[in-house]
This record gives sequence, C-alpha cells and structure tokens, in this order.
Amino acid sequence: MTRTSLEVVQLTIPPHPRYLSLARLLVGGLGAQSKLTVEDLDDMKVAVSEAITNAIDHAYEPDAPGEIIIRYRPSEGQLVVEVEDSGSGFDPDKLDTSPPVPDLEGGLGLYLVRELADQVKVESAPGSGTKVIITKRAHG
Amino acid sequence: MTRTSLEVVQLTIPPHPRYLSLARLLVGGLGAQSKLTVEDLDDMKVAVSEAITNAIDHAYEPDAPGEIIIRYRPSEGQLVVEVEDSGSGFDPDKLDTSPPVPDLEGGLGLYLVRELADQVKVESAPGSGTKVIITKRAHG
Amino acid sequence: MRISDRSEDFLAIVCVSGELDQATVPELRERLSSLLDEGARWLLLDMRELEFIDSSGLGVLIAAARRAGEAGGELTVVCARPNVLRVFDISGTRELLNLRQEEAQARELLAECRQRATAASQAGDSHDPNQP
Amino acid sequence: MRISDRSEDFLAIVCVSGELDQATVPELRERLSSLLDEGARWLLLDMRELEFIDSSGLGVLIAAARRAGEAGGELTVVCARPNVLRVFDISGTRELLNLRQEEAQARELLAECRQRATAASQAGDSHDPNQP
Ligand SMILES: Nc1ncnc2c1ncn2[C@@H]1O[C@H](COP(=O)(O)OP(=O)(O)O)[C@@H](O)[C@H]1O
Ligand SMILES: Nc1ncnc2c1ncn2[C@@H]1O[C@H](COP(=O)(O)OP(=O)(O)O)[C@@H](O)[C@H]1O
Repeated sequence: MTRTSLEVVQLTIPPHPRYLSLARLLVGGLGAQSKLTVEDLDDMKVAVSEAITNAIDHAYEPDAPGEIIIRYRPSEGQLVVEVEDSGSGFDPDKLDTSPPVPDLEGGLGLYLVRELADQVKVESAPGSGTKVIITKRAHG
Repeated sequence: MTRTSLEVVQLTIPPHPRYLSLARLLVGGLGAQSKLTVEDLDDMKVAVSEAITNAIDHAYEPDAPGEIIIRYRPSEGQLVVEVEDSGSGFDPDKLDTSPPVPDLEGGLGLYLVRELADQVKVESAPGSGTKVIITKRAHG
Repeated sequence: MRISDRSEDFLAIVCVSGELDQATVPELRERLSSLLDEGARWLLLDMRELEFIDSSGLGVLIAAARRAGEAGGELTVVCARPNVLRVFDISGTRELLNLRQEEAQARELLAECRQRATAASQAGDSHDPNQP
Repeated sequence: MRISDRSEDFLAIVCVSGELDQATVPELRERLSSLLDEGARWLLLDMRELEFIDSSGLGVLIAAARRAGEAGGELTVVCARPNVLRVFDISGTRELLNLRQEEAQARELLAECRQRATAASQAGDSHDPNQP
C-alpha cells in the first residue's frame, strides 16, 4: 500500500456493467464537496458511465478478468475523474471526433463525454491500456 | 495494476471523515446484488463506518497522509467488507470485548461492529496496520 | 430499472423507470424486441420516471425506432427530467425518437401518424386496384 | 446533516436530520455546547429525520446528556426510524438518553422532570431555610 498526500478517492471494479452505478454514486457523493451543481453532477455521471462502458466493451475480452480504476480528485470548484483500464488500448488520433450520425447505434460514447465535460484527455495506445481524464467545473 | 478474477470492488480513501459516507453508499449499492435486506444493509453501514472511523482516529496521526482501503466482496446471500489501514496497528488480544458502559463516550466502536455483523475478524499488530473483516449474511 | 408494458387501442405503451445503462439495457432490448416480434409498431415509451440514460440506452431506443419505422409504424419517447432530456439533446436524437414532454402529445403524434399511414394505404388501394 | 434549534417555554428543541457520523459530529457538538453554555438544561433532540447514526454520534449525545444532568436538567431524544433505534438499543443507551418515539412523550417527560426538580428545590427550601 503506497501512501499519498493527494486527496484522491479511488474505486476499482471488475469490467462488468453491474458496477457502473457505483461509480455514479461516488460522483454524486463527492460532488457536494466540490460545489458542483446538480446539473454539473448529472453531466459528470453520464461522462463517467460512458468512459467505463467503453473500458468494459472495448478494453477486455468478454468475461476476461481485468480491472477498471476510477480516480476522483475533488477540489472546491471542480471534480476531475480518471477512468483507467489496462486492456487493449487504441490510437486516440484515429478517433472520429465529428458529431455522430444520430441514427447509428455506436460511436456516441466519447462524443457525449466531450460535450458534457469541460475538458477531456484520452491517453491510450494499442497494447498499453487507456486512461480518460474528465474535468467538470462548477458552473453554479 | 494487477489482474484478479475475484469479484472485488475496492474503495481507497484518505483518512478523513468526509469520505465515510462514500463507503456507506457502496454498501447500499452492492447490497441489492447480495440480496441483503434493507435491515441487513443498515447494520452493515454502521459496522463499516465504525471500522473506518477507528482507522481515521487511531491508525494515523491527525492530518498525516495515509490510505484506508475498503474491499467489498458481494456474493449472493452475503456481503463481506474488509477495512484495511497501514497505520499504527494494535494488539487485538488486549481488546476489552465486554459490553461497554453506556455512559462512557468511548469503546463502543468495535462492540457495535461485533453486535451488528454475523462475523468479525480483526487482524492487527503494533506497527503493521489493521485489517477488519466484516461479514453480513442475508436474513431475508 | 423497472419496465412495465400494456397495450391500449393500437398502442404499445412501455413504462421505463430507474436507471438505463449497460447493466439494464439488455432487459429493455429484449422487451422491445418481443413487442415488435409480436407485431407492435406504434410504441409509446413513457420515460418520465427514468432517472438516468447514457449512450447504451440511446442505442436500444434508436434500434427500436428503426424497427418500428420499418414495420410502417413509429416510436415516441415521453420524457421530462432535465438530465435525461439533455442526453437526448446533445446526442441529436430528439427528432429521430419523436421526443415529447407530455404523454398526450405523444399519443396525438402516434394517432396522426397512424391516420396518415392508413389514408396513404387506402389512397394507394384506390389508385392502384391491382395491388393486394 | 442539518441542525436547527428553537427555544419553547423552558425547552431547547434541536432538530437533527441527515447523517450523523464523524464528519458531522463536530457541528452538533458545538451547537449543543453553545446551548448548554447559554444555560439550556432541558433539551429535546428531535431525531425523527435522522437517517444514520454511529458511535461517534452516540458520543456527542452521551456527553450532552451528562452536562444537562449536571446542570440539574435532562436530555431526551425523539427517534422513530428502525435503523437509528437499533443503534440506541444495541449500545444500551436508550435509558440514558431518555429515548422516546413521539415528541409528545418527550415533552411530557421533560415537563415531569422539571416539575419534580422544582418541587424538590422548593421542598429543600422549606426544610432548610438556611440554604439560599
Ligand atoms: N477503453 C477503451 N479501450 C479500448 N478501445 C477504446 C476504449 N475507449 C474507446 N475505445 C475505442 O474508441 C472507439 C470510439 O468509442 P465511442 O465513441 O465511445 O463509441 P462506441 O463505444 O460506441 O464504439 C471505440 O469503438 C473503441 O474502438
Ligand atoms: N484501525 C485501528 N488502528 C489502530 N488502533 C485501533 C484501530 N481500531 C481499533 N483500535 C484500537 O482499539 C480500541 C477500541 O476501539 P473501539 O472499540 O472502536 O473504541 P474507540 O474507538 O471508541 O476507542 C481503540 O481505542 C484503539 O486503541
């Protein structure tokens, strides 16, 4: 166990959708401390769900073991959430960042994250996992 | 990041009371999956709060850095929660396990944990941190 | 998430409450598929009690809307919670899913669409008596 | 946790709702201390809307009850939620904290105790006229 002086809350879940709602509960629980409005928190809940769903769908083979780590860094005025997996990874430069066609079922996830967050950073490379860093500021 | 095939949800928090309620939120969120009744979950929430409060109060010096790790192992019919710190530790054999005098303010914590849980294991030694393992079975 | 459905006149009404994410999407997908398999094509999804939706939830709705359209019908969604409305807005799916904020408006829309479809097929019949 | 207080007749009534744990205990401890410092000694703690309590919450209540008693008064707790009642029961603090499930019972108890205290001090006065 390493010690850290940063105020980080970390949640580690298996790559299964049944744990998605836990990650959202913590967004709600930490949001009050960050002075985010209810609307800000609702946006963050969707963004975090999308990033975790991507890790569940794309990072690991179905039913393969694995972990998804969600780090929450609350501070007054903003909440930063990192979603990290150690799965397949991908080349973020090849992502299509244009608005998705609304009648297609896929490709909406990261687009929603970008629209709902104030800042999004995707760190990934084939073979070395993915880290998505989402920042939401208080707009009160 | 190590991979594990066990279904464990892990929460890591700094030793500060403001994160207590997060640990309880996860008890509530995982309880449904374990088929625990509302009453069982309420008991578990108190037990988990007590164990974490002890780690905050006794494991680390005030305002010193440190981590408290809470592991949730939900399965059908029971929920096991481990509360682990890497702080001062103590000798569990020297614990007074008799019912506390109700008009004293201290010494209630572990007594409540024992009364509210189905099984409690305390692993600790001076200098090597503490792990409290709490099991609550569904009494539906 | 909780789902309940009932048929009323020509409508299939499906109420969805709670949270719709990757964990609960499969159940809704199955329910909508069964209804469509059984011939339902005028679907009213009452999501006024839905507390959360993300892109996996949108995916099921989009797929069901497409199937209803292919069967000559239409799907509408009733939704009023700001956080859920916002996800429809940002994803640009409001029109595709015929989003309405009140149930009466959704019923009206489906009734109109059905009338138009009936009229069109009757007009088709009279203009082309050789069609079955 | 939210706290509000008001004085009514001889009573100090403190309403505590939400969750009472190590994070929120300091605020309640301060509020009760101020009230006791200001001379309040008949305390009615309305905890009917309290959703959670643990041993750190019990600690504040026990300390306040002791101070009220030392000042010749009494503290009562009104509580009805089963999960909160259970913590009082298991800790054996029901009697010490004069737990009641209805506000009227708590008021009655405090009124009686006060009457008895007044009678005793008057009786004391008449039997021992040398006392001030
Ligand atoms: N955590 C991840 N691990 C591996 N690949 C990912 C991850 N997140 C996103 N991707 C890749 O980025 C693509 C776009 O993601 P997204 O916009 O969420 O759409 P969708 O998930 O619907 O395909 C995915 O199809 C996948 O190839
Ligand atoms: N995580 C811990 N780290 C170090 N000491 C602990 C820990 N948990 C419990 N203890 C020791 O056990 C004692 C009894 O704990 P408890 O029954 O909860 O009562 P209280 O916390 O009110 O003293 C504490 O006073 C402390 O000395």
